[in-house]
Amino acid sequence: MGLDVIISVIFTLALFTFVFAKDNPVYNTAEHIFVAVGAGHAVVASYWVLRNNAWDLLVTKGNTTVLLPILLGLLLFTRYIKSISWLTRPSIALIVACGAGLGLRGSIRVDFLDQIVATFLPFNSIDNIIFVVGTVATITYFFFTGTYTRAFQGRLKVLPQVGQWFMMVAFGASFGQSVMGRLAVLVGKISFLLKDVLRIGM
Amino acid sequence: MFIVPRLVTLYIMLVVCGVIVLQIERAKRGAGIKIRRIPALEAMTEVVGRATEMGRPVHFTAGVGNLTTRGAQAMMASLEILSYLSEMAARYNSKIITTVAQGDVYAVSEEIIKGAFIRAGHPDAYSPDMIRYLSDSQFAYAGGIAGIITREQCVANVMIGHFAAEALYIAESAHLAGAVQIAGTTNMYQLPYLIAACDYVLIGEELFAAGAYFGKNLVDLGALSGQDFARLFAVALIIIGVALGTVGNKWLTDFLAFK
Amino acid sequence: MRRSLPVLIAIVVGIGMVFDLFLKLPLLNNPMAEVRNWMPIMTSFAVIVGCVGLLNVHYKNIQRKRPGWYNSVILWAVMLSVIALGCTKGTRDATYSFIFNNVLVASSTTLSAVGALFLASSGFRAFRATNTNATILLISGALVMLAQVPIGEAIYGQIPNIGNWIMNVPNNAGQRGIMIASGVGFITVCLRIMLGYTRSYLGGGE
Amino acid sequence: MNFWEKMEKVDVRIIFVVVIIAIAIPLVKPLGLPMKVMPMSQQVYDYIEKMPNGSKVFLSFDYGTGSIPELEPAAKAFLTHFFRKGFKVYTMASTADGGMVSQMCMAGFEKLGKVYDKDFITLGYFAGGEAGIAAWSADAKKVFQRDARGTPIDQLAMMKDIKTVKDFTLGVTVNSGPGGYGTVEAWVRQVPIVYKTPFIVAPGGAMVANTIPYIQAGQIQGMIGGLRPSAEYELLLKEPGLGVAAMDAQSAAHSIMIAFILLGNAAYFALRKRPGARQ
Repeated sequence: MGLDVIISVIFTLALFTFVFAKDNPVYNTAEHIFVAVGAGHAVVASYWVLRNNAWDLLVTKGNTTVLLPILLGLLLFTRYIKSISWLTRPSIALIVACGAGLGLRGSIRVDFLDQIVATFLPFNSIDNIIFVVGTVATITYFFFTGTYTRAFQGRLKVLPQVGQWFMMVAFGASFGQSVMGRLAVLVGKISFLLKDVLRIGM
Repeated sequence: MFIVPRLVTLYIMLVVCGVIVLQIERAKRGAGIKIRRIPALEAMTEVVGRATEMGRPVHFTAGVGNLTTRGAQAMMASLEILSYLSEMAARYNSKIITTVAQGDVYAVSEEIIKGAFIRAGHPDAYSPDMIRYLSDSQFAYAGGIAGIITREQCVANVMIGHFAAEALYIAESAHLAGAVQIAGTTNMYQLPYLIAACDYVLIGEELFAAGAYFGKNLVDLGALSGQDFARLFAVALIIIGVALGTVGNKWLTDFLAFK
Repeated sequence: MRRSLPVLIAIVVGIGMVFDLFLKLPLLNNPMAEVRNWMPIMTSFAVIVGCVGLLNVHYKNIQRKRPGWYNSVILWAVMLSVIALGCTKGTRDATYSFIFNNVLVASSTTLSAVGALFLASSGFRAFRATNTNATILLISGALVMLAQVPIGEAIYGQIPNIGNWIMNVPNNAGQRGIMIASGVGFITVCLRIMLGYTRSYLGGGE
Repeated sequence: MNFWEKMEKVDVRIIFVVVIIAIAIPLVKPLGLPMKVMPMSQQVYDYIEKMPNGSKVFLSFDYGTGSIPELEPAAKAFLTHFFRKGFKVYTMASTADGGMVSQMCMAGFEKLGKVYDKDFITLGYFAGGEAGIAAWSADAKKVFQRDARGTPIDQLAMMKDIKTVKDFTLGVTVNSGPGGYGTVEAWVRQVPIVYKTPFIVAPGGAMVANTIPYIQAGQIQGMIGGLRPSAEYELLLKEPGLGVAAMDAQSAAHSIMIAFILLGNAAYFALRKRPGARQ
């Protein structure tokens, strides 16, 4: 058994102790190391992005257009200095606004228009009818204001109710699908402990 | 100048955004928009009342998100709910425990709860012990909450905000402790678990309605009403499109799908 | 100034980015492409800022000798060594890959596996058909689960087709309804940022 | 205390041990249950099979280390198919972890004789999430000044005629939904909609249900969602691998899961009728 397997096993078992005893020292230490490596890797990956996409361009190619994003990025560090922490705001505003703009322009087609058009199914099969009714009913669940809302609370009460059922089927489906993903990790771990470590069932 | 295949998208965008902005502006001028009842939010009042009766605390947590990147929108909406919940708790003289997983959320929660107790006229009832920072790592955080809910015999567990895989563990622990659970998240992957294990759940968008529901946040209220019009527009389009499709007419499909 | 300049930036960049998609106008397209190219740089700084925050929290733990402070010392030592190694030798270095594979991969998969165990215990202790909604959810979930595994087919040959139908018809309808409804919500969130209605992301104070 | 009351109070650790044993048994003694290939996997397989040899495809590793057991089978199945068809493969990652995972995964194919910069390149991690995707789609060389091995991008033969994402015949994301990074939604919003590049998604199981509307709306070409479809894909490739191997253990684990839900509910209904029970 190589050093790699030994270290993997140590971390696997140390973190597994959590299910049998919450808040035990072995788990706590292993978890801190895990967090440290994860965060450290995030810093390293970011460092190389900055080095390749900013520093190299600036120093070796003399490309000065990267100066502005570098400056704005550095300003983010002022959040740790109370008196000038407001200097982070232009940078945050830029990041948030860029994300909002990109999100809005894509979403209008992806989540709204295309989805509406894809629901234009002729009423010629039971599946199509279920589909259209389900989609419309689900949307009506998310009405919050206005006089038509009062209708959905009164005479048309059945619509949001049906919508809720469709959502429950959807959440159930999502749950049923996710179980395999979650169990996959457990299966992988047990398989690792059995086959790579204990060498059973090879 | 205009990219022709994208024009239809542009028109639809202008309609949707236009109606939202219009409603926000109308609400700001006091258009008296009414909001429907939301059971999970209604239950919150009930829960606080019960906490007073039984002399046991309510637990609140906003999850593992932070205020900048991870689930920031949900976290901000959640902290708004915390503000109303703690004000209610202060009014009814019941105990509230808030647990947090992130440094920035801790700082803001402290301000919010302090402010709520002052607004309710009980600044002396506030104690820093009401806010507890547990850990920024998800399972350690969840383990901490499980301990608190069991030890302090919380009458209710309100978990609204951004949750990941730890959501289930918290919900299960609270369920075993017999707490009434009100949950809510915009993270659709965690919603199934919360619905299966909790008594009341705010589904996705309902979370953002809270600000308008409890408070006098007129921009929120207007935005909510604008969104309703946009959704009504979607429903209308679907009904027209389906009707036309059923009789074999495809012009609306062709018009909207033009790209 | 401290608040209005950031809001102005948000308005200009947000609206500019939206119309960048619809207009062929170099005067707009070029600066917007430039702003997009800044994002990898700026968000990389943001990641580092976040990690500095983590170090900061643990520094305070050590300074005040809070319970478990020695773990914070370990965290500092490990994190700084990983950073030093990765930044000097690169991520293709043998030692670096070794740490990544045998500490990070082993630990994160273990924590996910722990999550799976909690899932199993919740299945027994918390997933109760207490009301109509939970009942529908559990039935749909159980059928889809059975459809996922070969044993479902072994029990009843039609199970995969039933699962497939649930996924493609009622689930699809529900998901699409949620998608349209929450898509409008998402659009509103973006719009409020772009038009300066939402400023909370800038933090409190003046 | 009757049977159900005892069940309700059972120590959670007993449940954990039961689950672990249930998974371990089929791993040691596989049952070899047969498995049907579902239409969705067949559709993706056929789509790729019909693409011309030598097509340029990109595959993005958008998952963290915690999702390796679930998503690696899908990534490997795709790559096997791509190489079999003689495609030129460009890999990258929107998460910091994914950058490493992609290199580890490609190292395996390099051992099988695939040549760097002829059959594939690893571009590595790109920062910026959705904005990074948008920037990369518009100008591929701006976001990656160097590949993951430190070679300047202009010196790579495979990058010569790549300008925008339109130069690819197909894009794939293997995706665990990393919040703030390149989620499925972000990819769909920025690539297939804007550039009309065909796109296939391999999401984690939790996201499969949410991704289905995109397929029916024709926004993406298909999906290999989670472990079961990955196993089906391996069967289609006639190369049973990681996915197929775990299926028996999954059968056992799912049966146990459903049994627990049924037992739990039986206990709930049995005890609900008693006075003083919590409703």
